[in-house]
Amino acid sequence: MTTRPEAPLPFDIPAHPSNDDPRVTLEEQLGVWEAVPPFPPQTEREAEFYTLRDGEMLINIGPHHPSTHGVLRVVMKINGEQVVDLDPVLGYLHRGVEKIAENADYHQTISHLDPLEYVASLFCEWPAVIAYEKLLDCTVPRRAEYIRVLSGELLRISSHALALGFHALDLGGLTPILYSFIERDEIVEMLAALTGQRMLFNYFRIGGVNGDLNHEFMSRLGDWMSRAVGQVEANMTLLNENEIFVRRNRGLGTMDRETALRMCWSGPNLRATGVPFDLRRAHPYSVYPELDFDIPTREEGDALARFLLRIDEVKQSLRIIDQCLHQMPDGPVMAKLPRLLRPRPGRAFAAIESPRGEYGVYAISDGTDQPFRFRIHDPSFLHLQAFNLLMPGNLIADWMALNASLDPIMGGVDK
Amino acid sequence: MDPALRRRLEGRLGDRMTGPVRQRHDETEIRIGPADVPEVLRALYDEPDLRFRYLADLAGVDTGTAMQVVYHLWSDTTPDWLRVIADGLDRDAPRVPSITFLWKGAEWMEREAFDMFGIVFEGNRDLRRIYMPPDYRSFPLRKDFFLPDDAARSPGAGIRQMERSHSPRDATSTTLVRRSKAG
Amino acid sequence: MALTPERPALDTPAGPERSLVGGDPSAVTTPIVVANGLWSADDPAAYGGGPAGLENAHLAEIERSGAAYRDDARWGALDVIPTKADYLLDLIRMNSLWPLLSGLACCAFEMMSSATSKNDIDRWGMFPFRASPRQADVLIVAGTLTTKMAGPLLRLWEQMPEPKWSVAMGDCTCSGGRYKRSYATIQGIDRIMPVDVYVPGCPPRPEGLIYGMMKLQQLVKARRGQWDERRVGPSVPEGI
Amino acid sequence: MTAMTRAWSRVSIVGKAILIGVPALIVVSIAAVVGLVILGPAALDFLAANLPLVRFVVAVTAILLMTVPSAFLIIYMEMKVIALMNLRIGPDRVGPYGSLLSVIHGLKVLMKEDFTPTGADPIVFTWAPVVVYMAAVFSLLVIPFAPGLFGQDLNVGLLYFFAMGGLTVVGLLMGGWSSFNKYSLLGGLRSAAQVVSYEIPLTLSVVGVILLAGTMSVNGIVLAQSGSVLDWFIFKQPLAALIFFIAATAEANRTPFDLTEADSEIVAGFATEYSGMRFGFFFFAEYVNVFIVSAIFVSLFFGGWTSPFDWPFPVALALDPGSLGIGLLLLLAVVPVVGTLVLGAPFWLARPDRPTWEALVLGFIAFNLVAVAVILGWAFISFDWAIGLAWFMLKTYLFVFTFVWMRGTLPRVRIDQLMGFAWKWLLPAALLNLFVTAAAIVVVAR
Repeated sequence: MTTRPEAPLPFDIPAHPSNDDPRVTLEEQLGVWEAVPPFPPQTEREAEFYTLRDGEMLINIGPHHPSTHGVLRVVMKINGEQVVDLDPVLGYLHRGVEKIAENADYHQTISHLDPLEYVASLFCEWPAVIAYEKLLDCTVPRRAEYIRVLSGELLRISSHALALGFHALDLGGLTPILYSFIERDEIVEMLAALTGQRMLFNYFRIGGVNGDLNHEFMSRLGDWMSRAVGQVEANMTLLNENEIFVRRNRGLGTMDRETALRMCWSGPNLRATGVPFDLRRAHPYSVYPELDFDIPTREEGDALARFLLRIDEVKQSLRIIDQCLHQMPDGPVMAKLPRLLRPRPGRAFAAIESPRGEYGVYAISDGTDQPFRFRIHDPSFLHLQAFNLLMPGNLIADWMALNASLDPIMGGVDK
Repeated sequence: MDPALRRRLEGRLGDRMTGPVRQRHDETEIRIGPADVPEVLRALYDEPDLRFRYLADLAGVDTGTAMQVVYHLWSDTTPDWLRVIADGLDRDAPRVPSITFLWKGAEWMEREAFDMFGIVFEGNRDLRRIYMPPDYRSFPLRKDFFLPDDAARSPGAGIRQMERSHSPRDATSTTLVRRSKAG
Repeated sequence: MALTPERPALDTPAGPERSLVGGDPSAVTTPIVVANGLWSADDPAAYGGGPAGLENAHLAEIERSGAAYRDDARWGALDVIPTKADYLLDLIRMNSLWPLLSGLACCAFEMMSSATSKNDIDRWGMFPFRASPRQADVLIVAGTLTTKMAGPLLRLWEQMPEPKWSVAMGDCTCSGGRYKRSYATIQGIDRIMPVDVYVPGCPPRPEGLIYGMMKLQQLVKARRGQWDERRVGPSVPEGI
Repeated sequence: MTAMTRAWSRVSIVGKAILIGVPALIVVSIAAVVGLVILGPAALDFLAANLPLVRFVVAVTAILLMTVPSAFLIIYMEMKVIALMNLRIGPDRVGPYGSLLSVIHGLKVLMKEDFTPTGADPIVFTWAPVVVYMAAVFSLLVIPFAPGLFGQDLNVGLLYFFAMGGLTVVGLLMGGWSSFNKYSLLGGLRSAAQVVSYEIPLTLSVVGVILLAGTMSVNGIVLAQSGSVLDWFIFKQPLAALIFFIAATAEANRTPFDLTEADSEIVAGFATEYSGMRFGFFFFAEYVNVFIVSAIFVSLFFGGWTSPFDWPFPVALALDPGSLGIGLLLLLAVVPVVGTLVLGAPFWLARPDRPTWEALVLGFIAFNLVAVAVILGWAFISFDWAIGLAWFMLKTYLFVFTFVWMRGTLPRVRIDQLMGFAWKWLLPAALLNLFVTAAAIVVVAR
């Protein structure tokens, strides 16, 4: 029941045993670099995983691999081409953002959040500013809220387009990813016209946004919206009618509703299993109650369902952008706030619906100008641990399809 | 802010709480002892008028004097977030029962809390370091773990420099620890 | 790069064992400044004075000092063979730089974007992003390098066959950038591996990466096959 | 001594080659001249005695030299075509429209460091690329490029071709096994399973063609299709052509069957540990295989070098250069000068500020182009082998383009789908095609 009963806690964790493991030194002399079984194993799960039965071998996918979407490392126990079990190893991109945020000013904290989900940076800033506004009891101008929703939905479209393109790339299709990157480049260019940065826009501020809409952004947006629907449709029909693509994804990694909820899934991956859980409706946080859009769900819960659900979400985001442009009121985009923020001691939690699911921030203020505790909750971190459920029994090539359909961003997983 | 939820919580879990129910904005906060975590969370999960079926977040907190484990739950019966704080863990040997029997997805979040704070979740069958390398010696998010003013000028800049120069043993005395006034 | 320290004394007689640049450690810390031959700024002092100074300043001094020949006068007239052959080979290498498909963090997306339709790095022959380090020429370190990833990255660098080059893309890899204070990152990859070209920016635009790769092309051509021994060490001197 | 070894180690590859090669060349040439003077007549008699041996050696050398530029051409074609499919520009810096970039890639790969990883089996590791490349080159021997233009007209040509195709997998398996890398091992075993199971429908689909042609010599099969377009076997054996095309795609390890080097799954497959020129051999062999597969497909089903239609206006240019006598010399002396001046005039008129020598150089280049075009046209209408070669290359590169097109379009299949498709669909279809063809032959013959 308890883990590592032999080790007194918590201060003397045994040093990494692979240094004095005789097998390791031998293999290093041979020049072999592979998943070395930890010796002795620290937990029951580790001991179970690293004991090989006959016919099985360990293969090490990552941390540098073309289709791991970053620096994810997965140790696979395979029998021939069939994956028996696998053990994801994280932390190759752990940058200590929480600790840095606890040592930074409230305003500086927001800029440190951008590189977490570097595909959808604005969604990392959003929960933080909402939590700080709760701590400060300040109200945001409605125009600022509309601008947040507008830029956020634009970024959601680009993130989903990239996810679909990489899904095709990991299955061996070369072309769709470039078509997705055309969309993504157009969107990030117009957001760069709005925010000043191309990828890590440090745009949201506590109590509003950094700047009002400008002419270049509006002209680029109108130019793009005039042909966005057609382009999205065309890019998607590259894939969702391809027989090879459909046959490789249908029935792969099927997840049911109850298990998905117990695995703390959220976002498109959860909605693809049939649960209509979308924080924009389940726990409204901005002007989303005033907007009219649907929550697409699918019942299959397999990789193909996740793929098709993202296509539906892109169409809904286009609807939301259209409404924002029509309903946006005039007025200021920043609330009146002091330069140096010292909120009252208290705790605040805020969560938003990012392209990958529930992105949350839990902030504790102790009255100083720095957050006392800053906790980041990332959805892909929780999606990744479903590998142990979905993967065994499938082939190695299926892991790439499954990983691409879950669409993790390692910057957010490894904080 | 949902007063009905407050009444329901006090009626159902009044004896377990170690403090009053706090409510602010759209959040409701209760505090319990670490030993009561399984019972309280199972009750919150199963009660037909509570139905907190979705675990939004699991966070460890080091207040400088004690450790806390904070659970955020979501339910379709209330517009509030429910925050359950398991308070008063010993800072030298923090232990709390695991909740992987309710939410299997909490396994990695508990691993993260163990990696960052050294909190031991009894019942988690895979409690390893998840972010830092296995031979890492200290817990970065504790309040007695200090960041260097300029890492470039720190001793032994390069691979794995931080756990050598900034483990709790080498750190300065714990009088410098920021203690939370928020409690 | 603008603040270069005083160059090492080049008039010291070059012994038979002394290689080109790697003689004294101070030479390694001296950045190789490749003048801008692509476009000229209004201020003639900016970017090395525009197309005028196409020659590699640092190596030009070495050639003028007479230490440019690896084996000084042992071959006599036959020196033509290695020198000119390497010059030709460098012209070939310059036009076919296969990057390693190694994205670490945010910059990886701008690296991919530099290979896509809008700004097509395939035009310079840099497109086939090889997945295996055995077949790659350039290691573009795109993204934050953490202490846990440093070992695998060093292994990749050692697995790449010579001649090989490395490009540090992004502030995190140049100097630590916004994670300078972090407990888990390496403040600049030049602490653990040699770097040929630095591309600052957080992240740099794809055009910036392409400009850096064209600078790398100039570097490959300007070195004329005279390669210093690769050493680990900050290329930016202390005090900057 | 150490000084000499150090100096020698400092010379680059080309320097060493020159330092070794030039004296050796001198010695060999002197020896050759002496040998010819002494025993020239005997050697001539020997060569005349066994002409097939001479023909074989010449053919192998010519084909071995021919594969490299064709591989360069196909690589450039793939880079450019896929770039255009991706809405990119593709290589455009090296050479006109980047046409030299593939050559640059090849030379660079030649100059890279080449090493054997620790733990690998050095002998097998070294010979695997050679086996792959030689299998590709030898299987080109039986392909008729034009009437009378083929390496060897074996009466078991098709069997020889399939045997060589089976030899390729041995090389891939050697490379995958000896690399001491799990990705390489998976890639090698994948290629073994894939190629071995696709050999069977590939061979069975051709049996119908063999029955119709009555011979197994590829040249004989092409001759059996000579005539009108309707004699091509694509119209008599459409199902066999389809099966052959699919199976041949798997044979050549091309998308969507490129599981052996699936770079998004197993990093580079069997070639993961290969660097330098050994990787270059694999790289070339892949594209030579594409050319071979297209060539054999054209030869078996699309009439090889036979032209689809008779030349509309039969031109017979009876030009005997010897009849001109001294006029020929005058022609050779005058025509280049006049042509250069005439063709250079427009350049000079276009921009009078252009220096004259530049206009003359441009005119000379233009004249050379015109002369080459004229000579080729003369050969085209005078020699039937030129016509056949032109048609053959046209058809072949049409199918090479098809392979590139598929690579730019299709995703990759899974290994179990691959094997299931081979054994559940292609093999029964091939057998059905064989039975139907045999029955039809019996019925028609009666």
